[in-house]
Amino acid sequence: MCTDNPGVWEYIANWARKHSIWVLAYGTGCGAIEMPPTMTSRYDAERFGLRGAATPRQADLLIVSGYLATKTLKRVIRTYEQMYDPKYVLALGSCTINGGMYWDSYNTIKKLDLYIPVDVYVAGCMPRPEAIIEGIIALQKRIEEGRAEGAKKYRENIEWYKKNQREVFGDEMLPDYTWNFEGGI
Amino acid sequence: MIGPNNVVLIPIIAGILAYFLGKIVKPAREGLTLGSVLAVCYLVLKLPFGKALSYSYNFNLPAYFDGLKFGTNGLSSFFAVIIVLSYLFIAFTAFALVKDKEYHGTFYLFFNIVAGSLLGIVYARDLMSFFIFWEMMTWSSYFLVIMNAKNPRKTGLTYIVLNVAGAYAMLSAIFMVYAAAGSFHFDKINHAVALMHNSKVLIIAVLFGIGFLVKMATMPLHIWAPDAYTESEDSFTGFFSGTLSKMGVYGFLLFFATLIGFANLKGVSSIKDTPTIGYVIAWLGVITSVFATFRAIVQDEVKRLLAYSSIAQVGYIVTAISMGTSLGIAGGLYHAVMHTIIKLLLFITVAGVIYRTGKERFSELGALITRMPLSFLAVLFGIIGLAGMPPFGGFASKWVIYMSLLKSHHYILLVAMIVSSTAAFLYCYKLIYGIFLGHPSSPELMEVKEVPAFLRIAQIPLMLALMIFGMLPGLLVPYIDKAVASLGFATSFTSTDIYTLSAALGGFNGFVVINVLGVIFVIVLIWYTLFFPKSKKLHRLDIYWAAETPDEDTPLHYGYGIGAELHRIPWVGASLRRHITTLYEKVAEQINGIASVMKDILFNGDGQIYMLYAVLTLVAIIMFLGR
Amino acid sequence: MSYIEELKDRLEGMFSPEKSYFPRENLLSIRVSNSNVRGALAHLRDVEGFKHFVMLSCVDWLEDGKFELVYIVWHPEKKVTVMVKTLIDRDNAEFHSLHDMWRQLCTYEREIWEMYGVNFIGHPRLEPFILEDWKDMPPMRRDFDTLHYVNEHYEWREGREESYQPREYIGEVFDEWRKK
Amino acid sequence: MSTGMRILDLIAYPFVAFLVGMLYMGVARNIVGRIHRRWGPPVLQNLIDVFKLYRKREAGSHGVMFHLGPIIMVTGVVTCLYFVPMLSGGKWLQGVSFEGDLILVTYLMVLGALGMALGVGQGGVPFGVMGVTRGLTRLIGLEIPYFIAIIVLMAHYGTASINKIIELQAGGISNWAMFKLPLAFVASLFSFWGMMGASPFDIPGAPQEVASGPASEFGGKYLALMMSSRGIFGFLKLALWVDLFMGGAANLLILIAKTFALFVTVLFVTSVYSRFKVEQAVDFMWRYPTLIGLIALVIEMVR
Repeated sequence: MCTDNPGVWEYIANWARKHSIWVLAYGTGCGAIEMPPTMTSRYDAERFGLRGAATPRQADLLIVSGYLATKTLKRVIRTYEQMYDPKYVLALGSCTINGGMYWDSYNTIKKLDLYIPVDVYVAGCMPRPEAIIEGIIALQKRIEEGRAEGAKKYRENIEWYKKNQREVFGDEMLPDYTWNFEGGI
Repeated sequence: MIGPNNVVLIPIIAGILAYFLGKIVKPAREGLTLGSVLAVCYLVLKLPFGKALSYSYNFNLPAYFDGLKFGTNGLSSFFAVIIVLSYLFIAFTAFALVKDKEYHGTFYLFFNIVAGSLLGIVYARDLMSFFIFWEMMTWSSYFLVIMNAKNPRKTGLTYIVLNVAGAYAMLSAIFMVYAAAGSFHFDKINHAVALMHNSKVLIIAVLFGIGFLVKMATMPLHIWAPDAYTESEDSFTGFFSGTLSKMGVYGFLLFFATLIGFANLKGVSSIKDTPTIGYVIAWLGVITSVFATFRAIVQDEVKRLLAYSSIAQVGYIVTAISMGTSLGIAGGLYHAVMHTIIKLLLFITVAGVIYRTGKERFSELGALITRMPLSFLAVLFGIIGLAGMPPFGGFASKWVIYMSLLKSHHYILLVAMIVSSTAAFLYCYKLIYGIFLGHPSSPELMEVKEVPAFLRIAQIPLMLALMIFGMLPGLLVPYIDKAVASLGFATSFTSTDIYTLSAALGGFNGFVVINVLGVIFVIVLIWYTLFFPKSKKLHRLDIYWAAETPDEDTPLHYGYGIGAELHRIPWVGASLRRHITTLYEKVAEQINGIASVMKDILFNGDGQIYMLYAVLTLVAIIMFLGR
Repeated sequence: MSYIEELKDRLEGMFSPEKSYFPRENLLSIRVSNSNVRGALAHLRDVEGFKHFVMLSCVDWLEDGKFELVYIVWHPEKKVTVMVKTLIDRDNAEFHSLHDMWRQLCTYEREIWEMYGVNFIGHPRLEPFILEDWKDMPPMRRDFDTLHYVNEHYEWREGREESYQPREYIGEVFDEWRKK
Repeated sequence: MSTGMRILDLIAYPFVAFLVGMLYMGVARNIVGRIHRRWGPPVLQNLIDVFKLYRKREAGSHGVMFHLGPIIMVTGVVTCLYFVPMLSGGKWLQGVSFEGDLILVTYLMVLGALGMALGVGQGGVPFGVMGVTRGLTRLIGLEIPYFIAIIVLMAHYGTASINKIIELQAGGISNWAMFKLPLAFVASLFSFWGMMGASPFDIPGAPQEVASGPASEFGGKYLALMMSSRGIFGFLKLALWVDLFMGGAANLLILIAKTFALFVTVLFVTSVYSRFKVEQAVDFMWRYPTLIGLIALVIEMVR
């Protein structure tokens, strides 16, 4: 099971990833309340293989639900960096797209994809569970086609992302041990 | 030929010499100790195992006293081997840890004397020398306890009071036996006891029992043990908990199995083909192990946890041997060996850790695995044995004890024993986590070095021994059989080769177990290492912390938290809140009150009343002499 | 004459409020001088029995150069709310802390200090509470230009340029409300 | 049977357990979904999850013990599996069960958990250690009814070897221990319920309280190994109970039928409960199941 060979293994792996997405629902804003109906009996997202993950280490999909203050953005970035490749991000609500109703708020970021790579945006204020499931299906399509490579993108353009993060955080940056590693076991 | 009588003298003389020569040249103490250790090891291991020999000092004595008799048989050789080997390992530990303490000289003096007196106890063949060496052990270990104690007055007092009380209970029993048998010699006693009246047998048994239960720290006579084990000199504690407590086992077996004889005790009264007193003592042992286990879990001091755990483990031995069945005694002996090995290993390692870090609480230690990997491995082996888990030796001994209880139909006892042996996992995990895993409680823990070389010399053979006894559980069987035979029991193991251990209801093959484990482990490890991407080396603080960023002084070590749930479990919490010493204190208060009242009545300073006492005493004496 | 009107008379007699009216029924708003705030609140709590402290809020009257601190207390039995207001100076704004009367005032005052820069004298811990490493002026002051701050700190997404000014829409409503 | 077939048999042993166990877990998720009036995931869902986890491109390690923890876990579980005969009578799928006995199996069941606990300890997440502590505390409660039950079994059949116990139950349903010793079976069923980690005894890995407890810092390949060993362990326990109380199984179909029956009964009971606190769990286990077990024990003693 060597991982650095594309082809049939990778194809099967993408199929498996598509059908088993473990969700880390990061309840930053009003979108957090849309998660329970999405997962439970009414809209049963588990039939697509979705499942709640307890910690970033186990999660594949980070759902950023709603506006991000600079304070919560820090947590989101640390969480995202603690997840393991392959990892996807699904951003809910117009707040994560362009600030939404917090368009001129002094501590709410306007574009999430400046700070972490986002796979799927779900517009709306707030998107209903149907919309979230729609977004998840779109994500599944991307995974199947092998285009959901956010982790690779983040690794390659790390300087650019760190520059944008530094513009927001100033000199209170996160410690760097979550993203640059040396050695291994 | 050099017999036991001389072997006993070697460490004692070596100790006394060491004390005085050491005043001139300090290393002489280590040198003499090493010499006596090696000599004793050579001589004891050279003695034929399990062959009954006897020697005696026949200097001219009054007629009623027929010499100090020494000798050996299966049981004596069994325990003598335990003693000399732990003497060896503890001596090595002491070389490393005691060298720059101010009580250097006295330590080696009393340490050697203790070793000698232990040998004297197991080789004694008459009650007089047995008692002499017993007292010697008690007193010299007393000095080793108070030598380094934080609270020497309380610790030493409880220790000495309880042990001396036990010893004098023994002494009175000895005189009762002498009055009946007319001799101190072991061979003459058995017949005399057989002829005795039941009540007298019972009294003797109870008195002897008290003496040995104190040494085995069985409830309710255990209160000296936690303090004494915790506060005695670190390098000696292993000997204390591993070997001195086994003297209680030896004495118990000697007196109850050969001198008094379980047959005679059954004659008094018996439950389910077990002597009633044995049954009661068995329950005492189980209760001890259960409560000591629960108490061990909630401790914060490392050595105190180990102290309570050894009380619990010796509780198993008490239960097993007091059944009076062949398999039970075999299990007790097996567990005695295993417990000695495990406790030596753990106490030596912990002594090294305390010596290196200077901290002795779980809440102050942590994350030492990167600094002292060998000690981590030692403690890992130790706890696998302590929890009685395959594939190591601890499992075999526990297995024999379970089988003995199943065979003699003491199911409720077995269930109670399961409670404590299941709860033991908790303190085992607390021991290894609190010291070696998790996060360092203070930054300077990350600079400590591995334990000294002498300790490593002691650790490695002990770990190997645990592994070998786990792989070849049948290895000890012939020796145990010899020891049991010398107590007049038939062998009870049905296994023939050294790979398997099988008795009453079943059996298992330790060799297969450890091989299956090893093979699967290696296969999985290879598969895992070759066919998967290397994992990233994560930073210590790169953990899931609810998306927060912990910094260096965030309290992340959970060392003391383990076992906090126990206080909330209704029955266990209640047992943890109460302590038996409070009961003793209440009793003492009452006695104080009564005594003061009596004093006011009797000694009221009136001369005539005193005269009356004198006259009454005189009359009483005359009446008794008159008969 | 209902309880709340008696209360209004009593308070006017005792604390001589500059302004007192009923914004709605069962809600009494009095504005007292700085020195009378503690007295008024203590009277309401201990004598009248307004046990429950609802909240402390702050209004920025930029045009008058004043901050208005609003202490809201509630009477659990009578179901009556009283707003005790006081005006403090806007530049070097400071007021004495009342955290000894209701312990939850610690949090409220800390927040007001962080958001408006009102310095509460005698407060145990005035330290950053909601904002992390905030360096600009207190953001809830009305002269803090959020749009300017956003323009220089954040990047707009294309398509958001023709954003309207909310002031134009709520403007006249705002003005006539201020006249009241 | 030839040596080659024997080796093949031994190699196949854990994989059979893995596949069946994983399928059972998938079925369990689906059934729970139906109970919630949902569709629920497909039956193969857990196998897909494990495969996905094995194919994660990254994993992080906190040190050697962290790396070895899951390996020791799967080692202990598979070793334990080898001492539990899946099939009885024939030659196939018996592992090395004739080399060990019931007490050995009982202790081997804990070995994997211990290795896991060491890994968690070096992971350094307090949540993980809390989970381990909860698990070990819960164990104090669970083991008592279980041990009472097996003591009753060993006392009744006069042997500790699992194979002999199966043989002695041969000959018709009426000889099964679950009908001969019903009280012991009920008592053991309670601790089986707890050992399956089903609610209300899913205390150690509570996601809402301690962030999935021991597993909290493990991801990627480590989590995959943990999930596999969990599947094997689940089937191990089912097979053990079938051996001890339901007369073993002659061939694979009977085995699957019996284990599935046991599994579904426990599942239906558990899928409607909420979670105990750990002290409540221990207290519960020490009250009613222990009482039932002791009654069975006393009956056995007076018999």
